[in-house]
Amino acid sequence: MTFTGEFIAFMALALVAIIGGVLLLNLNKVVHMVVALIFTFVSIAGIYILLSAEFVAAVQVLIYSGAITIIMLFGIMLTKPYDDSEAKTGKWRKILVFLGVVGFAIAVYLGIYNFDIKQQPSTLHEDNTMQIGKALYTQYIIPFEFVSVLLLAALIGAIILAKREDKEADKE
Amino acid sequence: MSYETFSQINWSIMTPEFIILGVIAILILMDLFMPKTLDRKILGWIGITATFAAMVYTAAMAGGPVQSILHDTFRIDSFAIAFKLLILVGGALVLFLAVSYEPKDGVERYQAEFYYLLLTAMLGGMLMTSSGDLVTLYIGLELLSITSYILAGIRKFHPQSNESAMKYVINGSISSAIVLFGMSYVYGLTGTTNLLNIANELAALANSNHVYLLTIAFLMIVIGLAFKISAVPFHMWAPDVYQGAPTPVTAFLSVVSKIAGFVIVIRILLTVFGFAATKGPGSPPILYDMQNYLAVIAGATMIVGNVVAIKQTDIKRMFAYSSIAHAGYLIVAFTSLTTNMFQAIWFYLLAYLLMNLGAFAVIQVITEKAGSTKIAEFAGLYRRAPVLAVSMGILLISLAGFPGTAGFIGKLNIFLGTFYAEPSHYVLASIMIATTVVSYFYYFRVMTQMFFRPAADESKFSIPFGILVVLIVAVAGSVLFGIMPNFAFDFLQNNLDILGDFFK
Amino acid sequence: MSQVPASAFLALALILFCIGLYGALTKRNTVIVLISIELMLNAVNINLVTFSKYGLYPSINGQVFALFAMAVAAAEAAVGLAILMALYRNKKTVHIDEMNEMKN
Amino acid sequence: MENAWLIPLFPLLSFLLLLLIGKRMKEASAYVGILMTLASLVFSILVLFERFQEPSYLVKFNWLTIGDMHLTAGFEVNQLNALMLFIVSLVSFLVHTYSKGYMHGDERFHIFYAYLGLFTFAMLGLVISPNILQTYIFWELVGVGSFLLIGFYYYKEEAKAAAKKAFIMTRIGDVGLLIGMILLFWQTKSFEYSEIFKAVEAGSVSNTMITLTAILIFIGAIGKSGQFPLHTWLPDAMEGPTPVSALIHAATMVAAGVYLVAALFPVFSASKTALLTVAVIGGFTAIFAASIGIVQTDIKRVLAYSTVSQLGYMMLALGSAGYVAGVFHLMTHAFFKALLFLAAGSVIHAVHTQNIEEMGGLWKKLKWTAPLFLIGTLAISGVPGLSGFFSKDEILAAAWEGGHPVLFILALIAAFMTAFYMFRLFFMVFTGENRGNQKEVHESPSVMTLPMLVLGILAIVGGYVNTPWFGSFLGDWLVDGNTALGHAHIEGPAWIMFAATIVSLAGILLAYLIYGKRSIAPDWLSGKGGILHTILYNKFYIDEFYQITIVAITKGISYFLRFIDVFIVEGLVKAVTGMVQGLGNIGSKLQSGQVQTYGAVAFLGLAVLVVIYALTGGYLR
Amino acid sequence: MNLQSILSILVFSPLLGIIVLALLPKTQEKAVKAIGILATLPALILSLAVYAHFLAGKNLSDFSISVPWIKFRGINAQEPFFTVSYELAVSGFQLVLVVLTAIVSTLAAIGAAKFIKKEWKGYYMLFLLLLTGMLGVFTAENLILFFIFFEITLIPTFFLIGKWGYFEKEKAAYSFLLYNGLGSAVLLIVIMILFAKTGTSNIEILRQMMADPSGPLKDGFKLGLFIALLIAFGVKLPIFPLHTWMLRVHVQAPPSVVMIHSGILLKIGAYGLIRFGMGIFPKQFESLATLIAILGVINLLYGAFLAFIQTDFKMVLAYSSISHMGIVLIGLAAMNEAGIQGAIFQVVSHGLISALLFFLVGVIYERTETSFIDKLGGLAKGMPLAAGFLLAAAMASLGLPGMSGFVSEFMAFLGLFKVEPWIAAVGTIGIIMTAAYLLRAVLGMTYGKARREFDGGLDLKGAELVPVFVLMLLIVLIGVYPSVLSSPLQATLETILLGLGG
Repeated sequence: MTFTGEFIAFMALALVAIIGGVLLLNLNKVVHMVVALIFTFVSIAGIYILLSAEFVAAVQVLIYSGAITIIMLFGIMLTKPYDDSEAKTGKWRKILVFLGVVGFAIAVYLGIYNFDIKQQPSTLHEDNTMQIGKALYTQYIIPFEFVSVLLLAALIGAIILAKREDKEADKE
Repeated sequence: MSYETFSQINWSIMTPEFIILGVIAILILMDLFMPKTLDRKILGWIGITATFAAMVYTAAMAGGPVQSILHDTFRIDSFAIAFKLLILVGGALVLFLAVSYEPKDGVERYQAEFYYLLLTAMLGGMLMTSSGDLVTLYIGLELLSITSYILAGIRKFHPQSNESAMKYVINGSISSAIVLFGMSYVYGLTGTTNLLNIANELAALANSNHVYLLTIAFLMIVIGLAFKISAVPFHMWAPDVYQGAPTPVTAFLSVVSKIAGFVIVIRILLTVFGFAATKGPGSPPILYDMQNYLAVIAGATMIVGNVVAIKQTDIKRMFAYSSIAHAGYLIVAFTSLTTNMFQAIWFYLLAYLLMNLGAFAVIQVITEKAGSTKIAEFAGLYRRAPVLAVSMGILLISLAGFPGTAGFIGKLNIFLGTFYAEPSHYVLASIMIATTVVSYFYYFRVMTQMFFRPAADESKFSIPFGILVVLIVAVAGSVLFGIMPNFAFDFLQNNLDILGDFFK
Repeated sequence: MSQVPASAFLALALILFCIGLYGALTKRNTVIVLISIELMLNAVNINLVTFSKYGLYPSINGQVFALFAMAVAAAEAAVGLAILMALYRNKKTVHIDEMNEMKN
Repeated sequence: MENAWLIPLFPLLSFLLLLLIGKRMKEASAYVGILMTLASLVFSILVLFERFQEPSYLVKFNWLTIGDMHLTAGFEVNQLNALMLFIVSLVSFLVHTYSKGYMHGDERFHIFYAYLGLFTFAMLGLVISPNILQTYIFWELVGVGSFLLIGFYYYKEEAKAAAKKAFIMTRIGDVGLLIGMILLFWQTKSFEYSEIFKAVEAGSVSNTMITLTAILIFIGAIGKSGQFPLHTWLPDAMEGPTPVSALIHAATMVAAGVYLVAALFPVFSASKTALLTVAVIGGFTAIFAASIGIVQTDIKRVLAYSTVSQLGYMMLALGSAGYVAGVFHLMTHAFFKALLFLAAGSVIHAVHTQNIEEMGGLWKKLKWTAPLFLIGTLAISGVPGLSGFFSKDEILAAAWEGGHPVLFILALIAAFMTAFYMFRLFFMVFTGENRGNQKEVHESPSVMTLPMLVLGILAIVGGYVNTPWFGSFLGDWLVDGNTALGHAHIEGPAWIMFAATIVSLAGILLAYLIYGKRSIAPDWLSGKGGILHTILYNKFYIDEFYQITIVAITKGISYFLRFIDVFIVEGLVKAVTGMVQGLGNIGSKLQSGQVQTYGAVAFLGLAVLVVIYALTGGYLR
Repeated sequence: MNLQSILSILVFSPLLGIIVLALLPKTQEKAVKAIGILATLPALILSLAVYAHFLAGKNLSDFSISVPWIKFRGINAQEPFFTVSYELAVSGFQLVLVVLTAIVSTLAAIGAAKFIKKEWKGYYMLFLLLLTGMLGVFTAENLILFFIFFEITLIPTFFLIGKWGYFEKEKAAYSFLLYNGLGSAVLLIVIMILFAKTGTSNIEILRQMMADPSGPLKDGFKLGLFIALLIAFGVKLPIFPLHTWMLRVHVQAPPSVVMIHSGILLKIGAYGLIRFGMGIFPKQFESLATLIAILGVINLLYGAFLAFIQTDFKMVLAYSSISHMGIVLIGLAAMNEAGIQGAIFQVVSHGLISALLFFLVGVIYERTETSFIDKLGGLAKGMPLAAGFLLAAAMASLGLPGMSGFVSEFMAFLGLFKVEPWIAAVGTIGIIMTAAYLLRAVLGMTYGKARREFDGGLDLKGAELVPVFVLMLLIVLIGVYPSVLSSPLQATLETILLGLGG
């Protein structure tokens, strides 16, 4: 196996993504976790580029950097900085979940480790955005429209739920 | 897409969805422009009217040919019509409950939102019934789910409501991630999101590695979707969410959302895995191979639902477990994989819809008046409100599956399939019947409270109009379909050739 | 054309999915739980995009699907956070293990 | 004879009539009963006389169809039946009459007569039954009549216990009869006597089967006739009104056992073992009961044990192939024992006690009763010239000829004892000083003494129908050439008659010496409290024995079963429901409210399924 | 009138009463009671009319009706539908049970007017529903229809016990529901397996299908189904060890309900065993005959011994019912005319006798507020009529000739002695024990010293005498002239025996 540039790039990105994920699990401060996660998300965007999905990568960066920023703000806003002592209960749950995750991962990995498909030349990278656009506006127009409904509903929902209002004041 | 191509698309088959969508838009606008002091109930009635219009339109499409637009991302086949009708009926009845719901804990300010979010969730369910594409299915699913999360938490000043929404959202997101993960493998092995194309590709599947991967994907999809139908092992959210959510929303979750869940389960499992060969073309499909796994899930669901329900003291929690149990019965019907499966599931869902919504109507009246959801609040109901008590009695009998009610016919139908299938699922049927007997325990405990116990409080009830409508429909329907099930069967048999349409 | 096999991408997705899952099921801070779920969805997207290029039948559909998934994920996160805020107002906590008012 | 079926119906009519309107009729009820039984008596006499000229008469009709088997009901008149009809209706009529005086003033007077009617109906029905099933039916019905009448004084605990005991103990016997009857049916395919006899004669029934069924049927007779070991109910049955004792527990019902054996005599005689069993049980009972009778102090109990003993005698006769002897003694016994009971009733009526130690010296006060009682006593003791003498002689001859010397000796001893205790009774009641404290003792009204008189006459002359001297008219008629029934008259050695006479006179003499002249102390052999006396007085502790064996075992089984019922059967149920509840508890506990647990359970479910698939069905295979 | 519709009218006539009652205000107590009783009469009259029709020598199949009812989606082109028909018919056996049901129900309705102290309206409505269920059970010609009626009886009974019973009524009601639920669950499985595997649920067709050795089911499988059926009806009958629920019901339920329960509902078990167990699975029944005989003897003795030590008369009667149902099993196990006819006779006879006994217990309880033997005693003084009838009923129960109990007991044993003499011989102990426990209990209550003061007017009076007289009359009638019962049964017996023999 020769070390092509793509391979190195993949290894680097994958490593960053995984390390980010592992840090998410092991860090204690919320801010640190969130920062670690940013690395993960960004490197995932890089992976997308490797997979000739430039548009998706761009969206990834846009959405997640934006979203993560907000989430981070929330996280800091809502929690006391060092108050993340792990609950004493649930130790067994952790162990069980870990075992489950490992078993699951192995079982799935058996299915994918030699998923060796003869790689065909793909044209995805050519006018990637246009291809996506075409697909969206021909085949996927219905789901596309419904996603907008979904986003609208989510927006309204988020607003009514998160809106700060004084219970007493309203009664007057 | 040019205008011509756009206009050539037969958009008329989406009319029911458009009606609902349009009304949602109208409601949003009306809410914005109505003075704050005005009662929003009128919006609810508009929603109900729209639902009925959609229902009529859908019913009118029955008997027609299979029609699909845009690469099957939207299709109208008999399956879609049959289950869309169920969702619409369920949705309409839930709306009746909703307009009779005396808002508290924050809902009072968002009454209009309450109505149109319900309609939106219903819209998601409708979309799911008539999609032949993974993406559409997924979007429909999420449309339903996300609005449901909001609805569960809409009593924003009520800690239990918040908690229930939070639990719902976390579990729901995990489940949808799992489902998507499974779907991604399905996509990977076929390169398309169109269900029928997927089926075609997979019918020739021969590589054992791919079969393995696909089967793993099958399990992920099944478990992920188990969330929607509240089947074991993804059932545990249900009691907490049902308890905390406003009662009409609980009713919605237990009925409409569950119907939609079964729709997606049937759609995906049957088309994708019902054709995916295990050893090359002509070999038995993965679905048959995995029948035992489904059976285990069905058995566990029935046992858990019924057994744990015995311990409940909260009526809504009890009904949550009861709805888990009923999901189990429905999975039994699915597991049998006979040709009468569609009829069995559809009829059982219809029966379940009627009896469960009727029961929730009563629950809503009682719990609102009492301000508590304890079963003990039903004590002496027969004295206080004989109509409510007798109605509830009939509905409980139907839920328990006694003859003379739709619940019984539904169960018969399931048994018929179970025993007809080769090999017959004797164990599964035995579990089903045994747990049914266990269910008598808790259904009749409510009866005991209503009929045998003295009431702590002798005050009478006033029954709101909406509740009355639901009760009449539910009780009359339960009894009618219990005595004359042919009304439903004939409709299905004469107008809707589900089996013939499904794979077209 | 490329030396990086499809299985490597799939494995990465699997690992991230598992990390996300583990986080979602064990972390105590609800915000982190929600983020972990996002991570799971991202893993799914990697899968979709990978199959879009290296699947048995490559097609653009995978990428489109991934975009849909992202949109939905964003909505989900937004709603989740909104609910968390409402909850926080009433209970003054974001610890997931303290949301146990309803049980048994 | 065509109308013989009417005979039982008269008393039935009386029964129904009195049940419905008796309450209003008060003591006029008696007339209904008396009239009806009189009608029966008249018909019976007619039938009896007709029977002298004409052959047997049998009518039957379908009663119950079982598949292709037709069970019939009907009536039959043959020699034995006709004789029994006469005896039963006669005694019944007399008792009906007597009771009018005896029961005078009882508030349930009409009920008494109703019961009497029921009993008489059943007894008459029993004797004209042409098949064993019908016999069984009436057999049970007489039991009920007896039960009701024993328990007539329902408020007395003793009466209640006695009635219950009578019913249950006879039922034990009845079950034997039932089994025997059913077995016989499946062997012969019929319940008809005639069919059964035919089949037995034709040898189509195996010997063992005959023996088995005969013994089973005999168990029925044991129960009804108070033979050992099912005899204990009979003395207790004396709790009933005395006329009842006379009718049921002396003359008719208890003799039904004897009648049954006689009616089925061809079956019994086909099996040596069965006959021997009958003879041994009869002989033993005769002496056994007599020995108890010696020490009893209750006038009715003495008579009761005497009845048991005499019934044993009859069984002994039948068992020794003395068909005629048995039936003959049945008849004479009916007369004199009924007489004795009625007389005893008259005494009790006069002195209001049954304890003979509180009586004495009543000879002068009871001008009619006393001599009649004496006649009865003489007759039962076998004093020559009276009826008992002839029948007893016949039995002794049968026993001797039957080749059972031991049984013959037993019978002789029993005869001695009989004479002794009967005269002990007589002397204690009627002679000597009055030991009681009765102020005024009146003779009974004529409505009571007249029936006694009739019986007294019969007790004297009844024996002359079958004597060694004037010809065995009864025997010839009864047997009528039917070889299955044995000889019409058994010609025993002449010394038997002398021996019998001597034995009975010796008994009387001894009784006179002890109780009449008092020249021998009553406790010369074993005084009160002595071992022998105690054992006899307590009836060999049979009741107590049953109490600690059968009753205790039954109760033990019951309690054991209750233990099973409560702990094992119910316990299993509790275990199952407990398991369901426990599962519910576990499930409910698992529902901890922790949302991550919910997710974890779901995911672990997935993981487990996936891993199972990987390990078994999937890729690794 | 169209003969075919008569059975439907017969079965559903009580529903009319329900409707009328529903419209009647609660406060009209007298009218409620009157209508409750009157509504049972159409069924009684019609059933007697059908009986008269039979006596007139006409064919009972005139009444058969069959209308397609439910069409389940079939499996393939050959069988597009699984049709369940609405099929009612009567054979002689069924007719006898229908008449019995109608009579006992009317009498129980009369009794209820006396024993029930509150909420007559609800009581009678449920009672009439129960009546419809029972009549339906005995006339259904179709397994699924049978099951529907069978389950319909459960719910009203649950309420009747749970609402109008004595102290532990709810527990008893639950016991009843769960045991019977379980029994009917097993039954449902059997029915649905038969239905799914053969495509029909018509009893006649199934009988023919099962008799055909080349039929769709294998022998071993049929045996399994039969055992399941035995369990299902064993709960109802009840067969040891499935009996405990029945004790509670007998003690806790109101007397008028126990009259029905013990008189009719238990008989459904026997009916099912005969009609379906023997009718559809004759070979399987034959292979288990010895086991059934042993079960019968166990039932007989177990019930008898336990009845012997009970202190509550209701418990005595409850165990006595178990014991008497043993005789049904004994008769059936004989597998011959005598046995089966005996079993059927026992079904009818026990129905009448236990109805009478429980009615009397109800009267006594109403007057004295106890049914404990040692708290009563000497009743013959205060209530001679009641005591007399109680004694007579006990005599009938213990198999006194001249009453119905004897005929059935006799035939059952007659039958069994032919095939299993030893088992039968053990069983005869039961006859003695029956006498022992019944006399112990009845004499304990009616004889002896009175334990309490009886004021005047305690005895049976007025309308109370009607049920007592009618029942007693029937008991004696069957006892004296059993052909009245046996002649309608002949055809049924022939069919059953044909199945056993052929």
